[in-house]
Amino acid sequence: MDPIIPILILAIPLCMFLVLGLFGNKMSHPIAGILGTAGMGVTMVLAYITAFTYFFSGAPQFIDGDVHLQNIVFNQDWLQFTDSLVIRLGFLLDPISALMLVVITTISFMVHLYSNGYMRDHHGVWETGFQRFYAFLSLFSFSMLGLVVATNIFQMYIFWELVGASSYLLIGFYYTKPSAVSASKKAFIVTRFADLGFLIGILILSFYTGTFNFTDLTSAPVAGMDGVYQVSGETAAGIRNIFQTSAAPIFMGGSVMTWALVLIFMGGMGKSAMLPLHIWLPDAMEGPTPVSALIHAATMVVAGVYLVARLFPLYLMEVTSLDIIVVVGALTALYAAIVACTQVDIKRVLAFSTISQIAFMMVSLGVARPEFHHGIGYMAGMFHLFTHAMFKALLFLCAGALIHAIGSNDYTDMHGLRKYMPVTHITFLIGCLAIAGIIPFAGFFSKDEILTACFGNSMVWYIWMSFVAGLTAFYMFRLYYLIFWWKEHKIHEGHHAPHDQPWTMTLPLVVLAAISCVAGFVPFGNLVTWNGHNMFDHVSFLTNLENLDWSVAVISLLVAVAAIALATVMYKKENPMPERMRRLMPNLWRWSRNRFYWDELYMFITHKIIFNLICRPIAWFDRHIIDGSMDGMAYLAQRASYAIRGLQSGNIQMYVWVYLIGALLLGAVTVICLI
Amino acid sequence: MFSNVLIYFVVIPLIMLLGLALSRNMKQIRTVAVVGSSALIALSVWLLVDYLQLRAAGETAEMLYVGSWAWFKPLNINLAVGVDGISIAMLLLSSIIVFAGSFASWKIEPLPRQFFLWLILLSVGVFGFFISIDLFTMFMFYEVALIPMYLLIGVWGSGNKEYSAMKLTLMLMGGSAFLMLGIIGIYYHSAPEGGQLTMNLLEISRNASIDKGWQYFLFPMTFVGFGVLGAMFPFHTWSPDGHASAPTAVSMLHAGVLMKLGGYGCFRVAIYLMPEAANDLAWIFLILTGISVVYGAFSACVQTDLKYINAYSSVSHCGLVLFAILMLNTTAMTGAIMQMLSHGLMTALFFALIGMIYGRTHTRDIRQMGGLMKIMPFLAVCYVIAGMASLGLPGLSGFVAEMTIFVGSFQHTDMFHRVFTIVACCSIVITAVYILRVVGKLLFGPVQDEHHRTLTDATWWERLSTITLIICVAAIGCFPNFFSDLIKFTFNTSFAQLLGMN
Amino acid sequence: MDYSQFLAMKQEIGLLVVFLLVFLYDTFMPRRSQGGLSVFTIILFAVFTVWGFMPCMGSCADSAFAGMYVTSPVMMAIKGILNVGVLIVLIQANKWANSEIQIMRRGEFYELLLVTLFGMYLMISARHFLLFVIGLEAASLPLAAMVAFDKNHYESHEAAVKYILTAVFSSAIFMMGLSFVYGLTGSLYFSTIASVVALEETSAMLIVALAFVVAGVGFKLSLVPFHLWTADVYQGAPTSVTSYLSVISKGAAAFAFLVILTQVFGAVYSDIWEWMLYALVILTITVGNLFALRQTNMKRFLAFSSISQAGYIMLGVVACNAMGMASLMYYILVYVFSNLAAFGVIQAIENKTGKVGMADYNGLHKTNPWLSFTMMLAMFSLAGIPPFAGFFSKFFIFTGAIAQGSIAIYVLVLIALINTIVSLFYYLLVVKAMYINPEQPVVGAFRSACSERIGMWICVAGIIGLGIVSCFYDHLLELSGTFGLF
Amino acid sequence: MEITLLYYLIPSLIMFCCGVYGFLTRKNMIAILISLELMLNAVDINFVVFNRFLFPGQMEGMFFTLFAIAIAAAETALAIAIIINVFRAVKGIDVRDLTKMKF
Repeated sequence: MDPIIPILILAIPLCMFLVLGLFGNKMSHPIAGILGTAGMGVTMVLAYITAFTYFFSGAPQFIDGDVHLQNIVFNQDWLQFTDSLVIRLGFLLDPISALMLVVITTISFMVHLYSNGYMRDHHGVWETGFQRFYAFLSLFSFSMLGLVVATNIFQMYIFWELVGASSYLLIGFYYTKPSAVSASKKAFIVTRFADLGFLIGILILSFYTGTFNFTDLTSAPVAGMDGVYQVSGETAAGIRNIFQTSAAPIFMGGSVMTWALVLIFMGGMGKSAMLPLHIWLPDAMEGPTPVSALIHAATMVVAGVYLVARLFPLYLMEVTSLDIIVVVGALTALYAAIVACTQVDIKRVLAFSTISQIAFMMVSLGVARPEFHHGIGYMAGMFHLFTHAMFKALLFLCAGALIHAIGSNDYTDMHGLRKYMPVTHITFLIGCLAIAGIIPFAGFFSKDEILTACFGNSMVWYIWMSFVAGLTAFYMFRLYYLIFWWKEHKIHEGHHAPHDQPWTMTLPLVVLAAISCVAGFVPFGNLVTWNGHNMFDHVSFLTNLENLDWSVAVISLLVAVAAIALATVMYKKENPMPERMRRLMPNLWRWSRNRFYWDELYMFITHKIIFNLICRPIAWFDRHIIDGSMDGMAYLAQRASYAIRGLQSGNIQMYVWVYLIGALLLGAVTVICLI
Repeated sequence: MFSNVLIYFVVIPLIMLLGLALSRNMKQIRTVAVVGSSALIALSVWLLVDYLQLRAAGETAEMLYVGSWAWFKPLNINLAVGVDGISIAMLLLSSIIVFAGSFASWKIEPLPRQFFLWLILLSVGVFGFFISIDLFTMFMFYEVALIPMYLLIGVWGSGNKEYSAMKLTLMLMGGSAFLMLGIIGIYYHSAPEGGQLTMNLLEISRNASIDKGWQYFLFPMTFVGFGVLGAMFPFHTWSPDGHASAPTAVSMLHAGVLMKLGGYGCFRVAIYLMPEAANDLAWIFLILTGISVVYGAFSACVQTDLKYINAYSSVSHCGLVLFAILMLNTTAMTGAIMQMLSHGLMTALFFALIGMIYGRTHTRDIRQMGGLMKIMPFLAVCYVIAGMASLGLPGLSGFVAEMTIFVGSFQHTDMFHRVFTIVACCSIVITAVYILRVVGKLLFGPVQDEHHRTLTDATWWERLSTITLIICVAAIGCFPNFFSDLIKFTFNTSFAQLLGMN
Repeated sequence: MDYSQFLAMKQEIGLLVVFLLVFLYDTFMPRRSQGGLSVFTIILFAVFTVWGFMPCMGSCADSAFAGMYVTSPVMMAIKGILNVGVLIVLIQANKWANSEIQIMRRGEFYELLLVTLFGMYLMISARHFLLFVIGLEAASLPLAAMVAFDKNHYESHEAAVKYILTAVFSSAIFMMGLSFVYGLTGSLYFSTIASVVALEETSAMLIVALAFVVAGVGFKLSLVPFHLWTADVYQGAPTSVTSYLSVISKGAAAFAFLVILTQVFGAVYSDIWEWMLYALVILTITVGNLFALRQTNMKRFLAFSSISQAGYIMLGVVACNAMGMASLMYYILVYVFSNLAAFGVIQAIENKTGKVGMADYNGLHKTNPWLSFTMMLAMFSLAGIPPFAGFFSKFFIFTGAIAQGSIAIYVLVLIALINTIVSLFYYLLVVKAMYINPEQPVVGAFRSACSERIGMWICVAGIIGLGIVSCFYDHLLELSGTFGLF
Repeated sequence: MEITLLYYLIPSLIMFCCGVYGFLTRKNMIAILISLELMLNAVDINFVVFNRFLFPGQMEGMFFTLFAIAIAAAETALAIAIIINVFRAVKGIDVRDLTKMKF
């Protein structure tokens, strides 16, 4: 493949960032908006071309029979550490990166478009910093694209940091708002902490394997073609052998390789907001809503999933690490789902829903085993990543439209909006159906396959995740009803009635809703599998439907429908039932409403323990003990100076006395020492 | 003598001194400063290009442009100069910071002429130090660079300046006392029994005649001696006070260049000449520098004075330099040098910005400031960039340097070293904490003090100063391989023997 | 009698001629020509100084009086160094000597000064203790008169009493020591004593004798604990005399000390006096520094500073080798310039305003930039800051000491080096007073006298040039290689 | 009874110690001066006695004594002159009054 297109995919957003960042202030607002959107549009088209070429051109470097290959389009040395450890900036094309290219550019373009409308008020006045906003969006898109096409783990780490930074900048977009500032800070620091684990994991991995390259870790080169690889379990097994022969067999209860992989997964936990590093994501909703849609729902937060998927063959070698992923994912999914049931802020509900859904993907990867349905979990996770990106972005953009119209984040200020904002209503409903897993919307297929994978692994996880899926349906419809139904909307005096937004905002909603309706039919099993092998013999529009495990599907459908029914009963019309439920389980409600006091716990650890018990004592120690001892030496000299000043008493006889004693001592001591 | 290009690194500042002595008004002073520092930049860039060409042409000598002129002949003390990639990197850094510093002190008051005289005298010392390969000349220039600090801080500083200036000078001179003993000791063991004693670094290392027992004595002397200037725990306490009191350009030069003298010296003298002791005793200093790294970062978290924050951050970052040097492998040491470059530039940038902000708000207490992003967007954006560089954002210099250090250090075969590398890694999180804390309080949020609303953004000379530094920071961050190769080549030639033992 | 042996005493005879001419001029010149006395003395002495550096014509003898007196290029060099110092002192003292109060008696000042210098020459060149004692007394007794020179100042008298009484006590101790040496060896010739000492076993009497000798010479050098007179005398004496005392007298004594210890007691170096000197050096440097820390009178401050400098000079003796000797001479040379620069400034200000307190120097740079600049250079040089000469002299004295090679000497040098930090502190205090202290200047702007300025210029030139221009040290090192002491 | 070296040395030592004791204890400066003379004379005795008893063949000790006597005389003269000056200034010759300069 001609590297020009991949280069452009990365270069256009970067250039947009530089142009808008450096000269944005000189541009008018519309031009900046159009420029940014157009740039992203071009990128999207190029990404589509790339993905299409990869999946469907049938070129030998992309596909070998029914196996999708990995192709390094270009790979440029960036920083050479040692002969073998080199950071390269490259472009790795394989099923998951092609998939991610599509997801990122699509959502990003939609968000760019949407922001043209969102980032001004009802009178058409542009937000301050509009150009900056677009610059940061471009920076984010660039970083995210760089992340997914990384050819080596260090390139991934580089862009990993960059997405973190752009997320920081975008969350703190309203920098005069203290809550936004602290949210951005929190997001950065929590993910930084996770990245520390990632970094240490990379160090351990690279120390033993002597390479950063994904292709050296997980794939074998395909003979006869330069830069073309095939995912190979043997290579991963070879890596495991290296660890077993050269590292200590057990280090604190796990093999060194497990530790390395778990530490790397820790980076993913941070970015993907897994328990207990999830606390930054709800706060990150302080950013503008399009940002939440792009970064904190569809793309950046799934980087952790992507990371695990990227190294999946290695994880397979150490099943313990996969089990850890499952446990973390399952706990997170349940936790987030419970919390989502009681939140008032609609963006927070969506945020917790995101956490929960990402946890679904993690669980899916964690339960995947090649023995069961060609590792269906892997495929399902990626599938869910794709569908979730679409419908969650849709939901967020809808939420943005609502917030833009109402001027508040709380559903208590909304209620009964269905008549006023029909487009938003319908698209939101589609989103809800998709996430709830109602056939034939996108979420149904992906979630169903995740549950199948769980089923194949362990009954416990299957029941657990089914329950969470039910909860998902429940809280999403709770949200839906509370926004659009419940009671009549009360229009405050002097306010306009809320209405649908301009086309720049509704168009993305419609497009994403359409995708959410049909995305479930994409035959993922033949596109994205853990080792590139096709799962199905032949492909048609109904492939996914045909290959459904109906026993699982029916149960999950029933669960979803039941949950939706419950939500309908409870929230469609204003009634005291929710209040009664709350009285029924007051403690659970309180804990859930307060997000199980995680924030308070972190506050306690950071402020009370780290700041007050580590930083302050160290600073005090430095000033008073270390510095004090330096000053103390000076003080001692001064004291000594005063102490001996009596020697110089001014009295001649004293002088002579000292002289005499000195001379005699000099003689006497020498005599004693020598004789 | 004057046919050797390196001499001009000292000659140009000396001419500048003369020019300053003769100049009569502010305009002339500025002209001299700007012309001179531009000439220095031009010279160092030319040197870089020429050096690369020579290397490309297959020149494999350890040092290039070597020259040696007898000075104290009976003692075999020479004015010996020579550079390798590392020195060139340092010269480049110094000239850039002198340039930026000149602009940062565009309106220095009072006594501008004297200020520049001392500043340039300081840079004479710095440049002289980096080009010297004779221990005596090196040490002399080292001290020449130290003493102007006293007056620069004492006269033009702020706050508790007399105390800080005295403390800084005495502590640094205390370090150089150990250093002097170390150097004399090295001199007397520089040649095998009966051979001609020498102060020339290259000859000493070639003779390799310092036996192990003496190395154990002399290595700590020299390492601590230079380590004091490199802000090694527990000899770092001059740094917070000194930086807090120093005027802008002096902080820039001091943190940006002078502290690098410490790291450079540690490696060029202590480790280069006494590799065996370095290998055996590294663990002691690894503990100390490891503490520096984490401890400095933790301390920075609770400071409220901008300069204190940055000073502690320097302790942390410079600790990383010494830490990496002690790893004794090519990658880590390359990282150390890159970290010197990176820290030099970004800390100079920080101090420049802090000086500019302080010049406007007249306070450095972050609790009394806020929302400066609205008031002085240019400075604020630059501050954010500096902060991002400091916490290691890819694309800026801090990241490449730190990663090279971490990866390099982790390649060490010894478990102890690897564990300590992980400890040092932790600093990246703490760094993020204090940087974001400052950025959040200082630049973001609502405006704290209504009087600040009337303040103006940067003037053109301030912009020039900061932009120069930012460009350099970004250049290292975006094209690290260029710098890495420049430095690494040196290790591969001159340190092959040294590294062979590891 | 072979009169050609007097040719060996070229410098002594020259100095006597200068003395006589000054004396005659002072005594017999008519009153109206008296005004030229100072200029006459200075020019005459300058000519003598230059002449002293000229190589000896023909083949000069190198000893006289049956070997009681010897000369050698090294001695010529150290005498030359002293001459330069005296010349600067004379130039700087010009203003003071011609002040209203002193003008009547300035002839005596010059004459006494020249006589003491003669005494120092003898100390340096003596190879027999009789000659040495004569030199020592000739160098110290007239100094008492000079210290008492300022008739109108009570401090001057007090200082003189302290000086004369302690000096005589010290010479009594010294001579007691000599008598023991005589009793042990039967001779007062250096060479004879040395050969006997080398042969015989070390006895307690020899050690006590040596301790007394060290004390006697240490008194002149103001080594701790024989130093207590120093501060009071320096403070009380007229500043010109103080500056003379602090550099010339100390320089001569240091060299003489080196000669005695190496020439006479060289055989018992590592047995006895190496350790004595270790103790003395550490005490001297440390105590001198500690006292200097909190002085507020500039002259007293410099007194303690000179005590600690004497400790550094002693490192050259401790080394007991050619390099140590060269470094010692070089140190003296540099010290002459540095200290005299400081005293020059003090004198200029004292002559103008009568103020010598450190607090009076506050803000001096605003009113008298050049004076403060000179003072700063002097302080930096004394503290050993490059590129000023003091750095080089310190470096070489340490290098010379370490050439001795034992671990103990490393420790000694380390202690000395740590002490340099303390000394740096108090030298910087002066700089701080002049440049940093925010108080209003006490001393108003004034133009110092021409002679003072010439003196200071010479000193500044020396401070800057002596180190960077390497030939001085090289020459001294070459000379001391030929000395053949060790 | 044979008069040996010791018979001379002991009185000389006693003289010397008396001199030191006098110096250290007397208030009057003239008395201190006298004490100093005692010390110097003790030294002179030492030299003469050593020469006479141990090295009878030569005259070095004798000559040294001659010179030492002369020097002592000069010292005394000078000291007296200075003490007179002090007396004029403070109207007293108590050595303990002379402590204006100290520390």
